[in-house]
Amino acid sequence: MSSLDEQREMRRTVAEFLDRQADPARLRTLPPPADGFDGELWRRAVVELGVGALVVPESAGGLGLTFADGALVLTEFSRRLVPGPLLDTMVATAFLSQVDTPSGAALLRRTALEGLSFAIATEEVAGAVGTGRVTETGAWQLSGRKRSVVHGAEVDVLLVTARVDGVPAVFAVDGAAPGVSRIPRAGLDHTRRYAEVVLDGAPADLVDGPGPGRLLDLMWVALAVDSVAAARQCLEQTVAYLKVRQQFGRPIGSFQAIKHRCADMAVTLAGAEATAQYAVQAAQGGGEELSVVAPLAKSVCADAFMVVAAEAVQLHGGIGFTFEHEAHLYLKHAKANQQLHGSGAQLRREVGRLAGI
Amino acid sequence: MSSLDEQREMRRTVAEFLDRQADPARLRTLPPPADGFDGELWRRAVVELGVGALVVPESAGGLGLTFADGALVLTEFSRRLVPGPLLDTMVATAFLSQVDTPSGAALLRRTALEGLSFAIATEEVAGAVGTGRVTETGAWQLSGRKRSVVHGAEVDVLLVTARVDGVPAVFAVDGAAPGVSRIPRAGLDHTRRYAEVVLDGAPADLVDGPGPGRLLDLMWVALAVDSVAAARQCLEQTVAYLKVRQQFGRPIGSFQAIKHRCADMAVTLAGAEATAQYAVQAAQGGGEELSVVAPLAKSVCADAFMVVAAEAVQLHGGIGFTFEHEAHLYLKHAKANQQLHGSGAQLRREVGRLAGI
Amino acid sequence: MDAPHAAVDETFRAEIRAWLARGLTGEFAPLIGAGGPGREHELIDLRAAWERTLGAAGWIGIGWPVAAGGRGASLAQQVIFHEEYARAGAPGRLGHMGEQLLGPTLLAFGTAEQQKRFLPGILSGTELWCQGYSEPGAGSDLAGVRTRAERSGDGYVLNGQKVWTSLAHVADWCFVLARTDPGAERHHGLSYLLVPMRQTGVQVRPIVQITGTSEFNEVFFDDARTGSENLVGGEGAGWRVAMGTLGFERGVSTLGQQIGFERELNTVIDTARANGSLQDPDIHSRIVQAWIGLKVMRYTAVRTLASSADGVPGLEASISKLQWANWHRDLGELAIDVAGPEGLVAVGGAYELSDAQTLFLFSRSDTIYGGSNEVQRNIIAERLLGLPR
Amino acid sequence: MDAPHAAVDETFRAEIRAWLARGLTGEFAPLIGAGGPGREHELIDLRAAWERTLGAAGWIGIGWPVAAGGRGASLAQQVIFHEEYARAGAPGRLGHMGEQLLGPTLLAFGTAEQQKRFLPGILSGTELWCQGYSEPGAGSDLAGVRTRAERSGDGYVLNGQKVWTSLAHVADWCFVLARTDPGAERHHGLSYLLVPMRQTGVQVRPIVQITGTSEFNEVFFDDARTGSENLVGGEGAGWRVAMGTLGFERGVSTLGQQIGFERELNTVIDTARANGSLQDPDIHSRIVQAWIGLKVMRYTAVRTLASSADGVPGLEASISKLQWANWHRDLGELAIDVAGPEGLVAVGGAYELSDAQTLFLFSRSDTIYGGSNEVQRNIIAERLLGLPR
Repeated sequence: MSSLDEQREMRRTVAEFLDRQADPARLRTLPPPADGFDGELWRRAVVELGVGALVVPESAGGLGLTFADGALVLTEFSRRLVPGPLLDTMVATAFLSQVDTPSGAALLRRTALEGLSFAIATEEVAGAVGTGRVTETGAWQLSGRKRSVVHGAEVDVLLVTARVDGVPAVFAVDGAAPGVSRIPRAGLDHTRRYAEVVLDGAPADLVDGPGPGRLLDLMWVALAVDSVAAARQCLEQTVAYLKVRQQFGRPIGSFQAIKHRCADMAVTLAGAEATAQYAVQAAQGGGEELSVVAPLAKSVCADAFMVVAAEAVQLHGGIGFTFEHEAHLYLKHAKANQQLHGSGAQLRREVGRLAGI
Repeated sequence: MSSLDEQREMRRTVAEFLDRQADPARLRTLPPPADGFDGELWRRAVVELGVGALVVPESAGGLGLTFADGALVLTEFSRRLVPGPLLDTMVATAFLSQVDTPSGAALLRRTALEGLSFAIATEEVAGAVGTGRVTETGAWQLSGRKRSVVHGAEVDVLLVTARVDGVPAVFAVDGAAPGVSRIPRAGLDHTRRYAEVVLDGAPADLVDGPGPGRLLDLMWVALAVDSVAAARQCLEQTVAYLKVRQQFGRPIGSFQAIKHRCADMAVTLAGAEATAQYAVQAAQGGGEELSVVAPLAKSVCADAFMVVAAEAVQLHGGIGFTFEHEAHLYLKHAKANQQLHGSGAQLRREVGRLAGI
Repeated sequence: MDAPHAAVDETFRAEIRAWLARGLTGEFAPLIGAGGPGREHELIDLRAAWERTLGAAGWIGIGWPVAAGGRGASLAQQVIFHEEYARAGAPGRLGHMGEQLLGPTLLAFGTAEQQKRFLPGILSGTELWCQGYSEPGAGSDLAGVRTRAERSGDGYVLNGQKVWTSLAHVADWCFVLARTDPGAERHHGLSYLLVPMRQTGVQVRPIVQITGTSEFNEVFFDDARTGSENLVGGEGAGWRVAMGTLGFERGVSTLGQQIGFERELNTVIDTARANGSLQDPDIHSRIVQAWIGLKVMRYTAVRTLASSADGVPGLEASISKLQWANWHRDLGELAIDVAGPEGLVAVGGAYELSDAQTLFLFSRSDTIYGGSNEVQRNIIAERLLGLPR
Repeated sequence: MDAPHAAVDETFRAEIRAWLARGLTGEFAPLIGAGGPGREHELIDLRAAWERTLGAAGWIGIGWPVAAGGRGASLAQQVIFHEEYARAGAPGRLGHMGEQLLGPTLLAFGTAEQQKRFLPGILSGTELWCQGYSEPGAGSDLAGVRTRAERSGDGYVLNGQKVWTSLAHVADWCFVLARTDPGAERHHGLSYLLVPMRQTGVQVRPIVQITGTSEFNEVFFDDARTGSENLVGGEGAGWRVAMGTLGFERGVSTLGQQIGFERELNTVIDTARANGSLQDPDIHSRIVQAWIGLKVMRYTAVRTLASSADGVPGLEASISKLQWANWHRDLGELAIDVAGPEGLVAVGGAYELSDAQTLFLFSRSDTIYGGSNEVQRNIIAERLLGLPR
């Protein structure tokens, strides 16, 4: 499943499915609490397309896509702002595929079989909160608190970063396990729900391997992909609007000041898209370069998305400021992408540090 | 000399003098080493207009203008980028007017009588370099090194900040005194010359009073005035060019993208001009507020000038990139204004500190 | 170094300050901090009562001539009023459209009868107004107005739609820009009409905005009627009358507005200090920039006030609008960035937002409504700089 | 994760690297770092000799078909050539107008005779070319060309003026866009003519630029002549031929250009570290941003190369131009800010500038020449995004 034809076929299948099932109008009219998490759509996408197991190896029953091919599927979801756990699930399963513990393998098999969904709980840029300790029976227990966990109350499994003797590690926690409290909270961003997750001696599996750094790298790359996909859609929609909408007797898009701003957005986005693509290749390759490219890509792409989404609201004028129009969904999603798992300024400092500056 | 009519009269007299004597074409064709310092023009301005003693009190034989009225005269020089020591001389004499040592009073009288010119040598944001010590005869001697002193080799007197037992103080040093070496250096900015000043036991007069902090405050305010005056001229010249210059069969200034950039410049400059004006009033009032307003004004106004000057080069297209056209003079002067006596980032941190942020 | 205030002005300041301190207690205590941009939906009834209280105490229209029922207060005193009003956290004014826009318009263009009929209701806070300018499909392009007003008997019948009409749901009257000459184009053939809101021909529909709340409305005129005595400035003079309004405010409320901005900025600084983000050099630098930007706006306002005699108020208004709209939008983004990941989560279940979140979202309207940034730039480029169309 | 290179490419890389290491010694050693933007005035004679040496070794036109005298090198190999050329600090090419622009134009639009006459001179480095497009009063508006070429006997007589013509003073020939049909407007009636520079009808005047040095020229045609055999693509086809040239480069030199940028950025970082300004959070942040920006350009170039088969080269060129011109201008400002007050003082007496000063000043031309930022934005908005004119 890596030839160009197969890629295109998979992408087309997903696009057609989403065009049928995830019409933006439908998503905008989902009543609370269905807004922010379309569980029904996710279930269908898992059953019909197997999207939960995109990058789960074929040996574990998954589709065995490369990370790059998985990113193409993610792109189709992201540009429609489909509210669901695909991004975190893809990151989690890509990470677990690089782990060789029995518990990691078991999670992958269950993902392929049962359609497990995941949320990644890190909160800090490159660190970890909470503590892990080994009980007398040799099992791990976690205690601590994670805030702003995306879809944290809805998913099946949480991948949690925690410190063991001061060293950060990754654990898998069953969301329904005792000792796990998940307090759902509405998001500023209508396309995501959040949870505060409180762990109080919650049973956990150590799924370490490449470590929390790699988990964050994959998350950053996925957020970069999500950002440019949504930004591209947002820009295209805005340009389409500017072509038809008239003011002062001419299409707004014929005013040179508007054109130049659109051109600047296109240039910014082109650079971000190339960066996301490069980061996806780096994530797939798994080389050393990823540790610089991943935070770089996340900050560049989320910032580009924010620029495009903010300009989209402005260029739509009054209508872009309404709840009915979708422009605000992109604005809020973009701001969340900037904030989640480390701000742009934090990630840039991380890049500078790695670059020896 | 403070009524509105007298202000206007003085300003008009100066403008007419400069229109006759300081035609920009003449200034641009001054051969080296006259470029960067028009000594002949300065001599005439001193003799005919008394500009060396603008803010020297009438009791010391000066014109006794307020700092605000002096700033109006400076504005006329600045918008024409007249290369000479007016700015530093005005700052120095305003500072000396607040000093009540005999040596300070003597300097003011000599300025009114002989037309002394000054350069301010500080180099650091709010600090001082060099050291002062008292000789056995009770006189002060300075040793140390100052770089990038504006017109440092051409002026009569240097006001130098130096440390005495670790405490910064201001000294006056006769430029021709033994122990003073002045190494002239051409500037990036054609409207200023620079010198490296080496003091090796140079005789000096302590002219402290309000202290080096106040000297810097006055310098910052004067640079703010210089910046907005030059920026206004630069913007007006650019707008005039855009009205006549045709491209694609229309005046460039009719293209909306260009218009909007000019509008943004006008807004930036309007804020900077108001800031400079407020700072001038604060400098005249001499209250506590000056210590915040002065660095704020310098950074805001120099940055606004740089924005306008850079846009002017760009909007002039190829011609703005030539040596013949004056656009580059503004660009280089603007960059110097940003750098002299503390960068924008340094001054903003100073403002933040004073604001308790 | 403050806006120039004489001793008499300080007496005035003490008077309004004391009055507000007394006034904002008891039943009116909940009004502190209520209303204003992004909060216009709050405590409507109480704020209406507050308007009447303000009016009864003579605090509405203080800058109007004494003969017209005002106090003839100086510019300096008007500034002081707005400063103290903001400092006290007094509520967003329901009556500001009448006081700031319609009143001055009637004083300049209205007949004696119109002044007699409408000024007292404004001054007493008993009649509230809204502005009927913007239309769907026209946006910031006022000359694109399509709402028609046709002569019918001794009055006009209006048909059309307005948008972005703040407070339309509470207003008694609307000042409407409508096309009375259907054959004329652009800014010709427009008239300025005063239209009663409480009639069957007028429907108000709230617009749900980016914050999930409603503050702007759509107003539908469907055979709405008004009398010919409610035409201001004569038929076809609508453009001149509406444009004349632009210069009225002369920036007297600007310094008061900035006190509100300062309060918002201080909250951002407090949050940044509390959650540690002030240590982030990027956040620190942006906060200092915001602090400096606010000062620059203050100095600009002080200068505008001092020179308003020879300034061009409309152009100064465009410069001021761009300045504050961009500053406030940037502050909104700074506020949400300071809040960090915590700022991604709503305060309450049903999209109840924190102050930082509301600021981030609502400030996006600042650069759009009341003449978008793009329109302001056109005005500055063409009218101030004289660049060709 | 590099641009995709096969093993055969690495052999190629070793070959050019070794050749350059040998070549840039002895008489050619002073050429290291010479020439290029902002330095085109340096060591002209030695660089001309270097061109002939390059040509003799078969390093000019490596991407051209073997039948045309090239090596038929792959895109990847062309990239490698440019990378290694930049890495070695080899001098700015005097022959790049011929190799990169005229050669491909003749391959696409020239007659067999024209190819036979002109390609060997380019490939051997013995005939140098300059570009006669821009004119005073037209700037970036190529369709505004006014230079006239009139039929006269068996050739054309040219009258008019070109500007911003790099290397005109060393070129043997100029490819000129001239108006052959004086009645036609805009991009109609233009022709693409090859004109010998060494004739009395051609005068070259250097333009002294912001740096005090000269690199661009004005070229005056005053009854200059060329033969009708030097018309490319037929009379009136000038626009099509000139526009066709835009897409030729396909970004093969971009990665090489970025190696030069990286060297400049590293110098800035070294200076910042040495003078302590790297400790300034503002400078630090700008340096990291510049480092990231360079990476983004690199990723963009890698992507463009990988997809150049289906990409639209002209549009990718516009995106790339805006990207690097703005990045480089910002780097120039960063360099001078890092230099601090010391950067205000010239290195030598007669306006001899430091590297940082030259970078600051010369990079101001990047956003102007070769299609200004404004023109690139028009192209992207209209041709890529399809926004209406």
